[in-house]
Amino acid sequence: MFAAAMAGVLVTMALALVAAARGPSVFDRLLAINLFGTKTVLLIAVTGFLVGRPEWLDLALVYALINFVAMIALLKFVRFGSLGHDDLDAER
Amino acid sequence: MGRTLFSSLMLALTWLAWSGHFDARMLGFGGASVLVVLAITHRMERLSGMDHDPHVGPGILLYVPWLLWQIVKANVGMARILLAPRLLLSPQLLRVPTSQRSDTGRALYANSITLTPGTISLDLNNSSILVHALTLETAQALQDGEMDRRARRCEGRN
Amino acid sequence: MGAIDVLSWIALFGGAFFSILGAVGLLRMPDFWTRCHAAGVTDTLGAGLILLGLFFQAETALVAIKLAMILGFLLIAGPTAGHALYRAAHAHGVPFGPETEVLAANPATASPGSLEGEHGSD
Amino acid sequence: MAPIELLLFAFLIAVALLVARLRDLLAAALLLGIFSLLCAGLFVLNDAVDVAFTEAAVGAGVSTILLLGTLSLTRREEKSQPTRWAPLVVVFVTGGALALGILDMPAYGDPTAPIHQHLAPDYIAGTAAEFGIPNVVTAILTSYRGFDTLGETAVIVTAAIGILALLASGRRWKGGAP
Repeated sequence: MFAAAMAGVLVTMALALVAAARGPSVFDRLLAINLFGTKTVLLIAVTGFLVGRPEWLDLALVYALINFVAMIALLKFVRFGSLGHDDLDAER
Repeated sequence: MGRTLFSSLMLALTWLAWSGHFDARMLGFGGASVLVVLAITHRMERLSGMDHDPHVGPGILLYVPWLLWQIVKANVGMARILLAPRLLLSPQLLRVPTSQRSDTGRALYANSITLTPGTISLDLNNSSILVHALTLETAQALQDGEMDRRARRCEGRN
Repeated sequence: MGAIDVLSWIALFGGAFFSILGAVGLLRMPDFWTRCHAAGVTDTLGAGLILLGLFFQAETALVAIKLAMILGFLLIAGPTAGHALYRAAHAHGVPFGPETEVLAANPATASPGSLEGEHGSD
Repeated sequence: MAPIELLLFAFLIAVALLVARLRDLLAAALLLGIFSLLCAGLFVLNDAVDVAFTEAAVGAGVSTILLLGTLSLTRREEKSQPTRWAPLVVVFVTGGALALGILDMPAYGDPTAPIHQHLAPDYIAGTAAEFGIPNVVTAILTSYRGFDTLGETAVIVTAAIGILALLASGRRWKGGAP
């Protein structure tokens, strides 16, 4: 049962990889990478249940948090061309 | 004051749920963590001036189940589009008005739009949200404004 | 096999199905903006149903609470990150598909022409 | 367990080849985030949960951001260069030497390996009694090998300060230019 869900997650990851490789724009890749991150969270959670280690859910949550923060940082860079505040203020 | 108490209660409960240890020393670590988070949040609120936003009220308890049902319905619609041998798309770009009074209410509405597949929010200002819809039907469903009304009812009073 | 197990099977299979469906959509859709909708399918019902299936199998209340919190976080952070992405892409002028229609705003509440210049603003 | 690991390794190799082939450096930096997430997943499958934590935070989070910071100082496109074979030979020789070194190590999960005979039982028995902390790895890192960790932390802080100084000075220089 968990193996079926895991297979689904792995197939999704593979397809997301193809989408990330294909692009063509940076935003297409970011979309695929964001999807891949969510799937990693699910993969860890499902694997935890599969091998009888539900404590791994803690890890899954940390991954979700990191994925979110990394995504926002990436977008900030892509949008403003740097991580500094100078450009942000210029935008306003 | 009430909000500080509420946040510390929620933080403590969250900490307990994730730790699962209840001896005195670990509880002490947890209490210290809650205090640190509260201090940081307090400082952030002072810096960003977000302190007086009313956040959400009890109406959210009715809104979430309704939203989850909308998400399921929208997903089934998306499945129908994606499984068809030919993609029948009629992408729409539209601006929907918002009637929420607070930033939190507008964020809730915009997030709900993005959460239901078939519509995504691209940009928002004080009175409207720019939405991209995959088909004409999803765009029209949004223009009915039911989600807007329901999101408005979730806003808390302050 | 109890009723809970059956529910779990249904949820996990449904989750895997919607998850793959969204990824397939990611590859099938013609342009960036339509792909975003496909990604939404994976992030909402795909992730939601898989976590629900695990929820039915949780042996302790603590595990169940953690699963619910992960789902809650994904449902709040997902669209937030998504909106940041769409906003950045829009500001960058990622082109809309050729058949995209600009739907007239609700005439009672919006000023006419408020949608003009949406294409590739900034 | 093995099929999942094999699949993740296959993904890992695919991402690595893709990164090597891409000329768009921004896209390559983004894909390295996926590489880190995959590594972290593999660490989790091998029960190295704490290492996975670090890999996810540092690999997918911090180092991506540092790479982006670096990219903001340079250009987004890699210059195309003629293929050179010497680096490939160096990589293969180094990799071969490392693989030879691994052959000498005890098999993965071998209960008769020295680490499972001497240190590990001691740590496991001592942690709860001596520190009252539920996580054995935490006890090892912060108490049994406390000075080691202190040194590592000093190194990392120094590196972080150095990188931030480099990036910050570059930005000021860029901003000051007309």
